[in-house]
Amino acid sequence: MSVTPFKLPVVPALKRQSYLNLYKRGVREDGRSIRAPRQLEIKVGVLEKAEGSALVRLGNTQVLAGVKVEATSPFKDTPNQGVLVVHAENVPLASPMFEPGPPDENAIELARVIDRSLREVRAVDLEALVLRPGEKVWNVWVDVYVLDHDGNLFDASMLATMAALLSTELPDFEELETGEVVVKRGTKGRRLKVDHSVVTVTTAKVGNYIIVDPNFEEEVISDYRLVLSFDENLRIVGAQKTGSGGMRAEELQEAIKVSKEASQIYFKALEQVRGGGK
Amino acid sequence: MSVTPFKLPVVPALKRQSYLNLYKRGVREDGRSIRAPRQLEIKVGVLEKAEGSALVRLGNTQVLAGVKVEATSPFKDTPNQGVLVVHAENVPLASPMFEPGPPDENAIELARVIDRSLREVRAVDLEALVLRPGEKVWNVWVDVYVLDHDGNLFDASMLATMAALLSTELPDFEELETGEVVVKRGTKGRRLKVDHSVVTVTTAKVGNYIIVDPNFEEEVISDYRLVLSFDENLRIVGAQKTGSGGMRAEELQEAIKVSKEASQIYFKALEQVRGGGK
Amino acid sequence: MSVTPFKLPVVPALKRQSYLNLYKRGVREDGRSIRAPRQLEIKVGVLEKAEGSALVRLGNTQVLAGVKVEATSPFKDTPNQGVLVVHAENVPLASPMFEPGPPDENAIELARVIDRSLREVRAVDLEALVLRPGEKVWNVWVDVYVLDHDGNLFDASMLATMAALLSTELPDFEELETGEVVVKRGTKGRRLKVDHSVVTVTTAKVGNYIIVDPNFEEEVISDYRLVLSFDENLRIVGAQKTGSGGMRAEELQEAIKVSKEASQIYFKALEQVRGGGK
Amino acid sequence: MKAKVGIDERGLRHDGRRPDEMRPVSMRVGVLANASGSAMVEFGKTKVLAAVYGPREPTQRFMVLPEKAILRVRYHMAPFSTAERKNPAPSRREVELSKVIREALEDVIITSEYPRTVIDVFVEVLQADGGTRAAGITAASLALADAGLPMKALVGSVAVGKISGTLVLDVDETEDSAGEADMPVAAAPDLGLITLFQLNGVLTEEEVNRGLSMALKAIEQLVAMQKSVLRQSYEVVEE
Amino acid sequence: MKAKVGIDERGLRHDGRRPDEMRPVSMRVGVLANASGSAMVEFGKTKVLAAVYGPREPTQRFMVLPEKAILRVRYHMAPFSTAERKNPAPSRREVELSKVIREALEDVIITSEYPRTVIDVFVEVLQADGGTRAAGITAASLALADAGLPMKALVGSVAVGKISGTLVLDVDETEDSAGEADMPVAAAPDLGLITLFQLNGVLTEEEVNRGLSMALKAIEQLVAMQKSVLRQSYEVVEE
Amino acid sequence: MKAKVGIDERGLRHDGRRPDEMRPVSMRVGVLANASGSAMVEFGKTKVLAAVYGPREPTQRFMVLPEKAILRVRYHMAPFSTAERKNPAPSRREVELSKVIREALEDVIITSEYPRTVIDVFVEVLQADGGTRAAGITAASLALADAGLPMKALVGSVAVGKISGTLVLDVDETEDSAGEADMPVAAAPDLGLITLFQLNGVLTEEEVNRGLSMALKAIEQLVAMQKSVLRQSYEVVEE
Repeated sequence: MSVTPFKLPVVPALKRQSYLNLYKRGVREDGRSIRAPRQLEIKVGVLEKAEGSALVRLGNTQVLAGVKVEATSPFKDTPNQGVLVVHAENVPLASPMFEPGPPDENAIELARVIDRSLREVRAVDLEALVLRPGEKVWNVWVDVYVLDHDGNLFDASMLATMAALLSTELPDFEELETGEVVVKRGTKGRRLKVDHSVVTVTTAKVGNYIIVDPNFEEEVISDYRLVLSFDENLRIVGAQKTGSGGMRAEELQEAIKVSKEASQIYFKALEQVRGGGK
Repeated sequence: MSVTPFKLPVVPALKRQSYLNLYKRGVREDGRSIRAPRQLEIKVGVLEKAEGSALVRLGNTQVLAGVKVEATSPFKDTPNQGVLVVHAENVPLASPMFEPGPPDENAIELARVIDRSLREVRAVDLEALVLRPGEKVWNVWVDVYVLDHDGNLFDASMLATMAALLSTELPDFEELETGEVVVKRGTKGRRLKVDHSVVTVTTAKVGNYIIVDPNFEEEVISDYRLVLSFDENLRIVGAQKTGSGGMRAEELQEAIKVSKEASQIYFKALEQVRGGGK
Repeated sequence: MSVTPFKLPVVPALKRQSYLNLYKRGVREDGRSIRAPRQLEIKVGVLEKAEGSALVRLGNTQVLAGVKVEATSPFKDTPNQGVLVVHAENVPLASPMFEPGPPDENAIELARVIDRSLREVRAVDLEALVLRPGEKVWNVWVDVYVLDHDGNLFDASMLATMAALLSTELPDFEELETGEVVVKRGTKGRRLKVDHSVVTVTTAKVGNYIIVDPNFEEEVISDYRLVLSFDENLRIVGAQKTGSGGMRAEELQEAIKVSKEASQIYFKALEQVRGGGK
Repeated sequence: MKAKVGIDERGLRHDGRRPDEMRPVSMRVGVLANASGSAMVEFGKTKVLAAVYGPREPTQRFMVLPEKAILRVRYHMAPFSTAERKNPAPSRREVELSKVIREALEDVIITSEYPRTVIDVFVEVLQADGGTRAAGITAASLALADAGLPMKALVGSVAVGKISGTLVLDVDETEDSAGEADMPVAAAPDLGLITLFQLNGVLTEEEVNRGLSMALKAIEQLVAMQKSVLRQSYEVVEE
Repeated sequence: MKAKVGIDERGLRHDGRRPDEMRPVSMRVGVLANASGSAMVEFGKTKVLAAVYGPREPTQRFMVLPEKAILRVRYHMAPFSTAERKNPAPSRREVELSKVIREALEDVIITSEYPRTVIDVFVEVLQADGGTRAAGITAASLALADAGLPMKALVGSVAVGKISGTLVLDVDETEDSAGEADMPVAAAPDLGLITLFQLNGVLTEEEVNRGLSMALKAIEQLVAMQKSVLRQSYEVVEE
Repeated sequence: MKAKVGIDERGLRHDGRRPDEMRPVSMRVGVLANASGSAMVEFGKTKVLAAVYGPREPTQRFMVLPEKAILRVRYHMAPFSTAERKNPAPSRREVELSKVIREALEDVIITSEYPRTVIDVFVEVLQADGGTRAAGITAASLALADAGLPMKALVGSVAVGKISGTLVLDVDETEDSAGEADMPVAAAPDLGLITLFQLNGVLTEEEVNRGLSMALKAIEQLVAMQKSVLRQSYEVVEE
């Protein structure tokens, strides 16, 4: 069951008002524009033993994504495709609100929005993940690990996912006579084929303003957030309104424009990863 | 662990007394005899996409049963038999007392009593469910879905189960070279072979009276209920006392006679389903 | 998550002092020395239908261990070895502190300490558990069932495990043409090959004393317990400090000496089982 | 396969509908005796039942808010609702849909009238043929109204899809599995507010805006139908 | 196989028993130190241990009744109790049996003496050879008495089966798996009340009545044995 | 394979270390913004992150002690931390390690200053290359200090192994899987107390004592490093 959040911290009315006063002048508490994301830093290859990894800092939000692959049987209806699975966990060290246990609705929504956005645009070439047609394929696991939650987990997690995938090198493997596949851990065979870059841009509606990349307090005082996914051609490859406030049609139109602009910063950062990775 | 129910509604003493006063005159609040079940309505084929389905209304109690089949491997000790599984859920929309989650002891008891009664008398011909001897058989799932609980879930659920089975048409299937079986959903191959009709009749002991087909309030004020299963030859093919009150031997004898009589109404309704189904 | 125990009974200060006064004189409430375990009784073959079984009483502590075997596929990295699994349950009838449900951290720690001690010294000959090399091996399940908890579950459970293994007779089996293995339950083929005897000796630090085989109250007032595993050559084949009090290096040295001595009583009891078993 | 479910030379869909045409819609309220409110909604073969219980005391005492009622929503599929039997344990999809359906309804209920209570909405998919969340939201909104809960507005919902390059309304399962995009929308037309908005698939900005208009127009009709069904039910009660 | 376990020419069963003969029964009380009350009951190779804790405070505060104690019962099989190792997680069968065992005991305990408390009964099957619920109820009733809880009467239990057309008492596992019917009965003879009644299999009305008589007669003997065991245990305590 | 990871003719290990040499150790504190305290510790490729929350109110009201804070510890491995992806559900190993890590820290925290509260310690293994519990305890102790909680002493931890008959310090995964014994130790040198002690494998009494000395000596250095890292962090804060 989904339950109205009843443990969110209360943001004092005065604080809320000071945020709105700043927005009126087009800026945020940290000086950036209401249309700009926070300081972004992407480090790839932060884990030596994972097939791919990336640590993303977006302001104080930190997300680590790790990629592991394993040889598996393909799905019956897609015998000549590998499998991509995105899993997200809100690790309890990331926020006083997170609790140990299986992923809750927020973590599941996060993983599913990322997963859908990658899937629809075929960001990862699944056909290139076949080890033995119809029998053995790579299963690529992306585990999104939120380490420090200061808002906008969607954008940070999508960037971490993309950067980790871009940094992924598939290990060598050996086929036994029995047909079994033994993965040679620690080896670096070839790069994962990533055909498209996808980013999400999250805007929040606070008061009468649409702001880009909300921090945690801004999320709490927002009416709703809108997560829009784009590919490098700026097609919309996914969308998710999250939060219970209602949205006007014209707000959607404005959010699309604002988000397209902001997406350039994210794409640029991913380009650097792609460039630097080889 | 099984726990004394501690959340049952309280039926006022006055209400209880008014029930007993009516019983003394041989009747119930709704005018029927203490020996008669409530108004019964059975609709089959209410779902187009399930292999079989039936909606049963017994007074205000509503139970929906759906049948799904899938190709599976037989059990090792019965290589030439299909599999019949009955599963019941007390969906939370059916009663303020039901909560979301896996089936509780009442739903499990319900499913198991139905399952045993069908199994013992071989109501469904399991030998007719073999697709490839020793390797592939039909698994027939009956899912009992209680939609509105106003007492006597046993009788309503058993009727829904029987009617859904009687309406079941097995789909066509195709055997691949690999030996796998592909079910052609949406096709109608042949009818499920149902050899026997089974009904349960539930009586409740309230005060000094044995009444047939108790509604929810009557269940709450009863000492115990006795669920007796019969086949069309009126053999007793299952029994379950439920509720913590003690039963006298002579009460059992009376209940058997009363239930045999009442079973005729249920059998007649099933006959109509069988007749109309062909 | 592991949580500070917050439901332990409180032992009155007076009681604690009376324990310490006795220790000063080298004795315990029941007259035994601070270095001696309680009265020990081991009965094997207490269950006719299990492949092996033993009931151990250590003072008021009672532990029952049962051995069941089943034919299974070996692990990929050990194709020519059987499998030994130790599982422990703190059955709720054993203590007011135990609750129904899956094993908690204490039961898991108990099983894992026993399992590690057996594994490291190869107490059970796993190579002798192969039915068909690379394909079918015996899986030997030891289920440790704590029936009455008056302290020192480690020593009692390890003794019950060893005695049950020593009493285990593997059933005959039949290989079908399909390659499947059918176990002939109730038959007695040959004895399980147990190459080494392993015991644990648990000491507790109470006040300034190191005492052997604490009862439940002594456990509650202890700073920590130290579980040391020995094989018959008195090599140390496992160790686990349990409880949150700190231990001094010289206490460890003393505990090793004390435990080696006390282990002789346990080994003698196991020798009798081994002797009587044939 | 895509050809089959696309748009034919007459501009019609695989089941004969025009692109902007919904499947036959059926709505009934008060279908369950125990629930505070209930409704059954069908979009073609998709059949969804919704029931409301409450406002009532929470089962867990800490699950309350001092200033308003808490809303709990469960979207659940019956095991027999799908082609292959669905395991009754909640899937990740059901968890996500429960969340977005809750958010689609939350702000139209005047929960401030019932502090420290819980309102439960149970959505059961009895037959799934595409559009189950849309039918579910439409049914839940009806059930809330049937329960007599004070609401700012009614909410209707429908999905817009894209098939062979054409935007189409109310995709069924066949179209959904062959389509290029699926964009479910819920809205309260009387407030001018979109309460659910998702997109699974690839669309241009122009298509998003055009699809949204299609959806909002259809939702207006759905809400009109909701009102008419509720009016009839009140009349029956008053008689 | 059925022939083997049927009734032979002398009218005896596969293990030499007459149709109305129970397996050797053993009962012991006070077998556990921690429990408020405990008992071990054996019907042939079937061995069941029962323990009672309470009346005590509930672990969850809301799980109480203002006018009486709540009874909680767990029937559980040890993993080594069965031919193939049993997974220790509770099966659907164990859930159902916990319920019917609770109901078989609930009304003989005078729970009104302990409002707002919980009485826990744990039934552990150590070896299963048919009749585990019957032995379990018999053990649980003894353990409740051993705990000194006020009871209206003792409860005994036994199952009647039908093998090759003959009604037989106290079926073991071999007979159960080959038989045509299994009818477990629990009763409090001193009250003249049947507290558990189930039938798995096919019987005529006459057979049900005759089987019930067989069971009740045997239960009278079981309860006599319970009383004697409890009397001895009290005497030991008093010495 | 054992030959490869043993001790070579120069007396060095497979990665060139001397038997009593640790891998490069890195410690950082205050690495997370939300947590009350946090630390990242690396032993070679082993990377562990620890965070502390609290003292705070317990989520379940009954989970308190009237005279001191309760400590809750979770040791957890990230799915990508191991060679084969680890299922994120807690394994039996993680349950045991959470317990021994809690016990290794419990008595150095002055919990009596915060009665009726809970202190949470979350240990996340980001990369596992042997010695994760040791690095985890070292990180948790740092995080507790970083949170400003009153502590009697700092705790450091390291494992001693036995490879080809030689005792070696701080075994990595390669050595662990080929070794004869693994003996993790945690201690608070300032108190002269060992707070965690485990042995998996076979050792003589003499080896246990010698190994313990090796571990305690290394732990003294780890604690010195902890103090220096904390001092620097305080200075940064004070500036």
